[in-house]
Amino acid sequence: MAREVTTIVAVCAGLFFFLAGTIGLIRFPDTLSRLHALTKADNLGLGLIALGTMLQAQGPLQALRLVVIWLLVLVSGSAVSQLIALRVYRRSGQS
Amino acid sequence: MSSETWFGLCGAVLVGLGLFGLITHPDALRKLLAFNLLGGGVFLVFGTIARRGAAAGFGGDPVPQALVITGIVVAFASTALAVALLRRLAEAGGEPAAAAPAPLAEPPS
Amino acid sequence: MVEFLTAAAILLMAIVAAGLVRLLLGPGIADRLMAVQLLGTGSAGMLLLSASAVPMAGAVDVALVLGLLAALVSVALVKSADPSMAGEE
Amino acid sequence: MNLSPDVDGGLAVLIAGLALWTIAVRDTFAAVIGFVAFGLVVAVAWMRLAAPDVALTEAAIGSGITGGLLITAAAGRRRRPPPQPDGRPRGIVRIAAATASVLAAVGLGVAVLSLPTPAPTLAPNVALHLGLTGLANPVNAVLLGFRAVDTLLEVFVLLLALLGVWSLAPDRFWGGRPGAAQRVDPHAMLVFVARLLPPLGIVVGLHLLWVGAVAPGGEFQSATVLAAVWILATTAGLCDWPPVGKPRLRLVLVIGTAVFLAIGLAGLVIAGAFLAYPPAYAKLLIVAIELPLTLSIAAILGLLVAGPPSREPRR
Repeated sequence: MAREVTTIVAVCAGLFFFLAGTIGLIRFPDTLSRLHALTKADNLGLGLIALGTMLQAQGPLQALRLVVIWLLVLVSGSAVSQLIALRVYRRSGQS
Repeated sequence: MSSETWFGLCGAVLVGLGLFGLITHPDALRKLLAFNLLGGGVFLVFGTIARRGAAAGFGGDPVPQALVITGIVVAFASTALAVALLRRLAEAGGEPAAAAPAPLAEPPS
Repeated sequence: MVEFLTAAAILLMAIVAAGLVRLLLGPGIADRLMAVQLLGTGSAGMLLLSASAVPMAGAVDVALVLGLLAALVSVALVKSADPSMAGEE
Repeated sequence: MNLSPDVDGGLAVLIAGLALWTIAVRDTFAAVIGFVAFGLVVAVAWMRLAAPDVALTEAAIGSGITGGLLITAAAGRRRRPPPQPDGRPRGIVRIAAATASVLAAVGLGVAVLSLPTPAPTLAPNVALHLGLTGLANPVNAVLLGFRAVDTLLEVFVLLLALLGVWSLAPDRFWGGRPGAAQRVDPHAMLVFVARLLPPLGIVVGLHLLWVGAVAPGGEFQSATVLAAVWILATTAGLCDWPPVGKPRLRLVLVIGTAVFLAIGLAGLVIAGAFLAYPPAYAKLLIVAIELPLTLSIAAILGLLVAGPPSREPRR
């Protein structure tokens, strides 16, 4: 029972971060602020969903794969965000 | 409407869109994109046929699925060859001025 | 639980589909790239949710490959859109 | 409660919308980004169509490295714009093209709606003979067992495409390395990503190959992931593309096909037909084909993205 409740809470929180990130991506006025909104969805949104589904996973191996996916998206997402930010920064410096 | 029918109709729409782009776009790279969309549509129709053939405990008929995998790989190979041809064409041909490129990024305000 | 996870997957799809408005609006490559990044992460999340609602062979591996290849595409995009990082100057 | 038709309808509309945008948008670079997004959603659609093997292939090849290839092509043209042909076709041509396309789409749509019920299927046949291959994944049993000759020809197509790409090189570059020389700051973020992801990618790639016998995965998906991390590492300047004249590279490119062909011909002698496997050794032989084949396909895919040799070989 506790497992189910934790799953529901974690997935709902993950969806909340995705929603917030999307609203930010649509509504924020400039590229860097939108990037800031996006990273929340990427890191926390997927992380919480992975946490929630991990509790429903069959066996530890499946759960481990979910952790790997989250870490992968965490690392690549943050690195790509850095690259985008660097690009926007350099271009604004040029013009 | 069942789910595989949705994707089958979607595949038909993609074939139409891809065909239109292939005929009307003057730019060869855009023709290549359209060609890939057309291929994607054909594959989705195959997927519909595979899903309808679900039997014997499989989620779909594995034979069309294997054909689609082959198709995706061959589509990539032909796209790569076409890209190399386009580059060579650009190197060999004269280069009149093209339309101005769109802005890369909006500067932070 | 199955209903909840399925509903969550649908909701997530609707959310990231809404994020594609940024793909339409642009205005720059960076903004469009962000919409695709969100779509990639959201698709991975959606696969995880629907795979834990109804067990699907391979769904987690597809999510894994999506995450890995989305990173490659983003790197290619950022690098090739910016001549100063393309190592040709 | 059954929500799945709603999900699928939404996905189908999303796919069609992204395709429309890819065709309609003016900027080529934006169109390529639209195509990558299209590939991501199509991969999810394949999962919904109960075809996880195809979903993996689409995610890896259809969206992933095709996207990377087209992005690089579009970026090269941005720096050096290509000759423009004489403008868009006139109104009458566009109307005729639109009519033809709509007719094709409607015809195909009607065909989809009038598919016969019960649907013809080969699934029971595959299930019946699955035991002969020693594999539990039906799609890979078709690819490497029942229709192995298709897969063999497919690898030939890949090799021919690579030969075609290479033959576009000007004479002075023949035997040299493809791509531009990369000079990247060793402390850059890009290099960090390129150091971090390849080990993980290699593990994922080998995992996909290994589980391919019993679960979704297989040599094409595995090879694509391996090729992707190779492309990433060369993009970041951590390693360089090999000179295309190198004998060891040539060996890697053909070893998969050579082993495949050798085992196929051996089947002619031992089991009485080309590519027939003696049942007792079927699984062993399929694994013996898969390993070198993965290596070859990964090398071919990477070099297809790299393009023709573009630097003079060192004498």
